[in-house]
Amino acid sequence: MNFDLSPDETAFRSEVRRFLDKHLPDDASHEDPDFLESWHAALREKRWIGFAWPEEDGGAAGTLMEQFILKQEMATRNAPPLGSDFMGLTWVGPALIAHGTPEQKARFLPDLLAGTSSWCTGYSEPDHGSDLASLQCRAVLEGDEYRVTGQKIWTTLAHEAKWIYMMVRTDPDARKYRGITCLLVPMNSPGIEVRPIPNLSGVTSFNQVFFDNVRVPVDNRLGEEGQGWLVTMAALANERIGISESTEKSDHLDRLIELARTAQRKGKPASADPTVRRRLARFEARIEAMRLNELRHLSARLEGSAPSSETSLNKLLRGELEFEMSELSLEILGTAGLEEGPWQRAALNWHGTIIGGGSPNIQRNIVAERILGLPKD
Amino acid sequence: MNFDLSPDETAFRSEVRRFLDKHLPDDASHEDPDFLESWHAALREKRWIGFAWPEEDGGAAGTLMEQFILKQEMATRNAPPLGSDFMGLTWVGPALIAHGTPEQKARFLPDLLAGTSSWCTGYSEPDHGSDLASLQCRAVLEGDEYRVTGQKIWTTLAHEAKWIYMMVRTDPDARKYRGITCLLVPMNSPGIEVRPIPNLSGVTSFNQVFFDNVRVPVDNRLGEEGQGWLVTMAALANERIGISESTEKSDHLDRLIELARTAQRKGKPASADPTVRRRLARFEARIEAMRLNELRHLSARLEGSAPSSETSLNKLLRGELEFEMSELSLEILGTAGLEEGPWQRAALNWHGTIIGGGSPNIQRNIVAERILGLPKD
Amino acid sequence: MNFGFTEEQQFLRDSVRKFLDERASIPHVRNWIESDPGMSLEFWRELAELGWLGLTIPETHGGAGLGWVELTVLFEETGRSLLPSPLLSTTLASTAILDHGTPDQRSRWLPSLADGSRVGSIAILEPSDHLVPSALQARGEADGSHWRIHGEKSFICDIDRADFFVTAFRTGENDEEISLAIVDRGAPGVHTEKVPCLDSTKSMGRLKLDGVQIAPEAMLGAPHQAWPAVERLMDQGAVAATAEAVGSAEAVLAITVQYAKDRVQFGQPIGHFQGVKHPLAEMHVDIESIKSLLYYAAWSLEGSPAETPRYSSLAKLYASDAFTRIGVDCVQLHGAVGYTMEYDAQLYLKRSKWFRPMFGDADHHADRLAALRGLR
Amino acid sequence: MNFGFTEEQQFLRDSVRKFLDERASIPHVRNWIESDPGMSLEFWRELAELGWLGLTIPETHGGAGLGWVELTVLFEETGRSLLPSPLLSTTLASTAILDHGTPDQRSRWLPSLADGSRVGSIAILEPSDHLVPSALQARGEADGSHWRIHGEKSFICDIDRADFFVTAFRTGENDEEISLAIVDRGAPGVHTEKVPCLDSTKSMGRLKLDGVQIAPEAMLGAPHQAWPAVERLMDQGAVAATAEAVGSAEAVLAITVQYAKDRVQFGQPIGHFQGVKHPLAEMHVDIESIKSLLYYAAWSLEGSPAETPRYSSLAKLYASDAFTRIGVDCVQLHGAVGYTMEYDAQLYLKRSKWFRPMFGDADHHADRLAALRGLR
Repeated sequence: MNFDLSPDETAFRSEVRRFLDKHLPDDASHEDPDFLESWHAALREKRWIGFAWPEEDGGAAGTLMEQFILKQEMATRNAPPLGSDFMGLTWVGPALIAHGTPEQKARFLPDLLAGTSSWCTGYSEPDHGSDLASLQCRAVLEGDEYRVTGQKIWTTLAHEAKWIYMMVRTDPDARKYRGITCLLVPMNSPGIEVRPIPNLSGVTSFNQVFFDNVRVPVDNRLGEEGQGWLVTMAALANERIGISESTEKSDHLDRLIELARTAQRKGKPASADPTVRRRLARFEARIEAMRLNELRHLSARLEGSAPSSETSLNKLLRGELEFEMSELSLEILGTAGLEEGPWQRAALNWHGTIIGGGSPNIQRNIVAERILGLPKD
Repeated sequence: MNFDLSPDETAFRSEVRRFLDKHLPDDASHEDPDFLESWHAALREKRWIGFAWPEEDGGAAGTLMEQFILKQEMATRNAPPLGSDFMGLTWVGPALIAHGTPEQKARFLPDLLAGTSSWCTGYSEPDHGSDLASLQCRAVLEGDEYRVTGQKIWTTLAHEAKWIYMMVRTDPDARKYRGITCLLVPMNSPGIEVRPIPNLSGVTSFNQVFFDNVRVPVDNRLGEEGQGWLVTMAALANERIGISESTEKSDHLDRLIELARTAQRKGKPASADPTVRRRLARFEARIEAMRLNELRHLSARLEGSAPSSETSLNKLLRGELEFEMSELSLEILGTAGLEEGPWQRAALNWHGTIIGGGSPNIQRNIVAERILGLPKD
Repeated sequence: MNFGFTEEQQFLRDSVRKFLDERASIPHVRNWIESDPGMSLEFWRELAELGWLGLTIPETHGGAGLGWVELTVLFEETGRSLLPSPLLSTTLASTAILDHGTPDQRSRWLPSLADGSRVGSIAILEPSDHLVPSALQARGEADGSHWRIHGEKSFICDIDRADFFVTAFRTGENDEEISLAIVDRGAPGVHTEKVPCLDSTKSMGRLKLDGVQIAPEAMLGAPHQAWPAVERLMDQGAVAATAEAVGSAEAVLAITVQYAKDRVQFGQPIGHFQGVKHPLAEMHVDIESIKSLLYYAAWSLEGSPAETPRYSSLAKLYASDAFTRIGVDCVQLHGAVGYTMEYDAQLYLKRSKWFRPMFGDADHHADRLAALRGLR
Repeated sequence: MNFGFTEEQQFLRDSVRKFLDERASIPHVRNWIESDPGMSLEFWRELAELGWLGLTIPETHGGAGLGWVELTVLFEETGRSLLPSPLLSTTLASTAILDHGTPDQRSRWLPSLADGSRVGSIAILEPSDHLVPSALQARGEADGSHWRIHGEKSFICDIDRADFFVTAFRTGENDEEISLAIVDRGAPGVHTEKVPCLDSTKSMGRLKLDGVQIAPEAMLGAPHQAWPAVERLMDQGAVAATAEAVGSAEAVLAITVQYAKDRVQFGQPIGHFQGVKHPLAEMHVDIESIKSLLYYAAWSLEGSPAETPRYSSLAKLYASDAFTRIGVDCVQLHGAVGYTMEYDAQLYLKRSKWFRPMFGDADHHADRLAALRGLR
């Protein structure tokens, strides 16, 4: 057990810090297009947009530990993401690298790295939210085209994306995960209709996507027919370093502490109330546990262990923290907490972030069944 | 809605108060045999030991509302129970009154009222804790005797009782509740063995009882063969007024508040900490809710509604209160809370009181399935 | 002694429910809150005709002459429908005039409140949000037989709908020298501002008072001595809001129970899983417990006023904690759809956020209960 | 950077575990705690021979010269077995001498602690149970080059087993003028009293000091300046106790998981029901999270001492809350048998009660963390 960085790691951290000093001004705005353009240009030059990708695919072949150091330094400095096409870089790129033909790589990877692509991913379907094995969106091969008919739901950013990476059923008779195939489909294909799903605050990031006899050239199939599940699992296994969640909660805690210090509650600063202080301390314990859980998981991965269900731990911790921290912010605000404002919006909108990774009950099942070996539902 | 007592009810309350003034000295000890003898003698004269029983069976035919008033006044004055044989008066008496032959009533009821009986009840069996329908303790009729063979567990006070009221299976082929029969068996019958089950503090109130070919005269059968379930349900339906639990928790809260006032915690009285005060206030809210839930339930019963699963509500509230209140007492005591003492013993021993009425998960199932109509497990 | 509702009360509940189910179902409510003024004025006039606006106003003043138990029934049902209306505000205003007004004031104000031609609200809290006398900084200066009020009032319900505000202000140097008066919306120096509220079925705002002149006949009760009246008004508000919360909580529980029965996942209705059914069972336990406390608190307002502070605090404390949890859990138990605008659970979640701080949050009432026990 | 255990550390864990499984299984532990002196003296000698008593004592003084990460491994495993022994006490005593003693003091005390011929403990807290300098009222009066201590010390682990006590006492008028000394059990004026403890696998008691004379060579560190040493000792105690708690919590979770797999009710193993499996999953989440905090805190003791106060508090805070809940839930999930003497879950429940207040309870550490953030 040793939390000091090795000389190589220290050198890499210095390189990252120099990069950030140079390309990330203190006053940089994540909404400023000029800044973002120069930020992405600098990253491209470093080949850091596909940081973990092989060099022949345009990446920097960064190790897990380097990824961790890069992400941590970026988080500390509140840097914008490495690229603009989050879904494409996270899901589509790794799947292409593992299973794409040379032609497919040449066709799609450069756009991903250039930041000119915008992908969404189609996994969930109505009535089969968390149960991918039973997906029903159908694709039938006719000549050199698939005809896709069916629906996808909870498709993040589908209303803005140019392409969708989607799982379809090509063999309705095959059991469970067999018979699923992966297709890459332009969102402007005839027969695709996108219906936004506004969330409870009226904001749209989710969509329902309808496919009516959509033609997809067989060249757009990623991997073999019936291997869609394997292709996607390969992308999953190419694990990202999950530092963002604990850093995000840690920032959230800093802001909450600042609120407690400054907001008056019952005639005193909220932080004068030991109930408030102790709740903040308990948040700190769980957030720091999340960060160190991630580190332990990373260490195990560096030692060669397979990705495990331990990531469910932090998802559960995060869910409870989202709820409890947003409640405390509203309690501190008191009656003013029911007027509109940023804390109030956050207190409504966290629900979506929890659902994203599967409901807390699904996470509890994963821990109970896969880790503790308890009987399945 | 009206919480004032009617003139009749007020008159009865005055009668109870006069009785308590006369027969319950302020310094009465529940352990003093002389006091208990005079207390029971006075109750017998009033016919209040079998307060709700019909007059022809030696009772006072008290109404539900009178029972409530009596129990409430007794609880307020911390009176000892109405009789010494709790199990006999609660379970066996009502079952005898509903289903006993004249000979059985004459044989057993006078002893119950005289306080010379001591009964235990045999329902649970190993491996069938909460699932009475599947009980297996077997009774076979041979001539005018049953031969009983099997086991009972969690039999409260079996190591002190003279008689056991027990459910046995007389027809192994009948489904579920049919085929169960009720027997009244002397505990000194040959073939009965009692094995105490010490609890985690080393105290014995539960037992395991083994029956090996125990002979029970057919005259000791209560109700017809195969009607054991009905007999016991009749006793259950003769509902008691459940005032004791909220009164007990209310006393517990008073003592806890006194502890918070007097015990020093981190250099100040524990009650100086708003965290402690607010936890106490939340206990008060739930305890008062329990009391009023009982009253609402009583009101509904007085209006003629059937006994309902609503009693599970207070069992759940009680379980959480037992845990949280005992935890607060130990937290207030601080490190001294790990030395032996009454608060410490209470903090270990409450577990048994929860299990008694079925585990919290069973209670939640009852509420979810019977009241909300959700699917069964 | 009887903890049940009378046949008349049950009839009131049934007829309110039937009317709201027909005329103010959730689709109606969604239409109203998406358009200006966020409610239906036509529906409001119908409520007046049905007599709901004057439920506790004496018959001599055009009301029904009933009590707080009946009001509780009414608010449970309007809460169940999330009805957007100034019913709670105008009821508290009429209660203040009924409890503390002179016969002349009652005759002047109550009939117009009962028939809906006027709407009232209350203006107690200030930006500090603290419910103690010292936190009321709006100040009345004596001006002959009149008072002139300078100050700011916050968190006022139905700011845009009320014709007048029962307003608390300081008239002396000592903390508890508080007075109550009726401030006309149109009086010189009165400035109202609507503030967007997280729960669109409720309307909120603030009031600026710039030397507003108060005539002697607008003063409610004796000057300087209104703090107990303010406390009682907040208790009445806590009872009314808790009644609404009980109805809302029951409604969202019913929606979620139905969803748990209908929604199939992994080959089972999700209500089969204890991870779903047990939280729903706990919600039922909490709602029934809040009802017990609420009904006693409502009865005490007329039947045993000395007990009202304790029981209104017990009810509001329990409900503030529980409804918050119920709102969140019901959205969560719906899975992803719970988070969408389309499903109704989120409307109740927003109401639970509105409810929690109103008329004192959980900590306020917990501290008050501890103080009643002599702990401080 | 590496958050994993080395092969040597893993080997240490495996060998400790194997030895304890064979020689100190729960039936052994039950036998020991039911007889006098509540532990096995023979087993204790074996521990000494295995080198566990001097794990962090330098090799020059007869120890193994390892660090706090190895100690954490050892305590996790003794905690898993609920091993009744003064290992924690004597380790803290040797740590105090190692960290603050002179070369002479080290040479004099450490070898006998490493070989088990002497047992030490620490005596910091007093009846007020408050872990701040002002709460230490035991007072040392200067007596030539000696000190004389008058006072009372409470909540001392292994009072009946220790040959000496590392004792904190006041030597000046200012709050932080605290000194540390080694008080011999047999010295004139020392009175020990054993106090029955709710957890029979632990031994507790108090100490009365009636003018006990302290020679200069018994003083640890410079007089008046020992408060930081006391704080560090309590942090070391918190880390060691949390390591024990992690082992105990894992053990009772494993017992309960097994019970949930074996016990059939209504035709299913009870572990099939989410009402059982979800609490067990939450326990796993908490235990793993405590481990993460604990390992970092243990590493920090030598690797980054400035971070130790924060991380020992984070670990103890989380563990105090979670182990309390785990102890209770595991007994409850067993149903009625969990409540009996016969089943083992209750032994861990009692340990969880012991653990919670030791070396600062949850509120103490939460307040300290808030203070580290500048909140007070």
